[in-house]
Amino acid sequence: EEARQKEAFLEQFSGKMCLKISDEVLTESIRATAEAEIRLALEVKAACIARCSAEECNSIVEETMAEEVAAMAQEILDDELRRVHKFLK
Amino acid sequence: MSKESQMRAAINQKLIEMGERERLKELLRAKLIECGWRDQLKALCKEVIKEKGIENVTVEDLVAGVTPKGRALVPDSVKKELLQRIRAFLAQHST
Amino acid sequence: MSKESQMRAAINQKLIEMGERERLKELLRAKLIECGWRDQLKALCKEVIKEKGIENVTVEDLVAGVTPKGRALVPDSVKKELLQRIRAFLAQHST
Repeated sequence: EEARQKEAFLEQFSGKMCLKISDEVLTESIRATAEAEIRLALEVKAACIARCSAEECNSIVEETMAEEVAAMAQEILDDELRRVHKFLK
Repeated sequence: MSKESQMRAAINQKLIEMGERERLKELLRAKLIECGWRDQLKALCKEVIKEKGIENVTVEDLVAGVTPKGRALVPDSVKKELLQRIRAFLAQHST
Repeated sequence: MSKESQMRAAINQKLIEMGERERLKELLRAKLIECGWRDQLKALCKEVIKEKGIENVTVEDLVAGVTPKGRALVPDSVKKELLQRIRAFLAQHST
């Protein structure tokens, strides 16, 4: 009878211990995974913003430079032509 | 203190002292990676983050959002193996 | 449209809507004068005209001829300052 009781106790104890250990490990693992995934998502977003900012910066430089060069070329050519015409007159 | 409580306390102490409790946790962690549970959990987290947007989700939200599914995804075979290891330890050390 | 393209479009729209893109272009124009880029470019244009002859050069030729050098002559410090302004703007206005 005592052996049977002990066996039943060990059976129950094992089950409870299994649940307890599982619970601890799962709680830790889920939190660690959630934290890591949030960190990763934030890093991905930051990298994406950095790339987009660099692209936007290049685009602003290109656009401004193109406008400046076009205006400057027109202005200089006009000046030069005016100068030539003046000279020819 | 009843005999059962005494036994429980003694086994608990033995599990800790012999480092078996930590080994069991390590075993479970390894099995969760091996069976793909961890990857499934990562995928679940990514889904929730994508759905809510990273700026609208805290660690607490994410933990709460994935815990029920995460727990349900642990394969029975893994739980069974852990239980067997505990039983084997107790059989060996419960005298 | 990829997520990155969407973000790029959103950033662009925010910069335009809030007038920041125009302010950044103004800042850049001022910096290009300040650092001597404009004078260098003018000299380059005059060189090209002199080399090819005024009768053989169009605005398009001139633009095509000086643009690569013009691009190379924009100082890194100016681009860096612009990028910092964009980042600061986005940090201030990100949701």
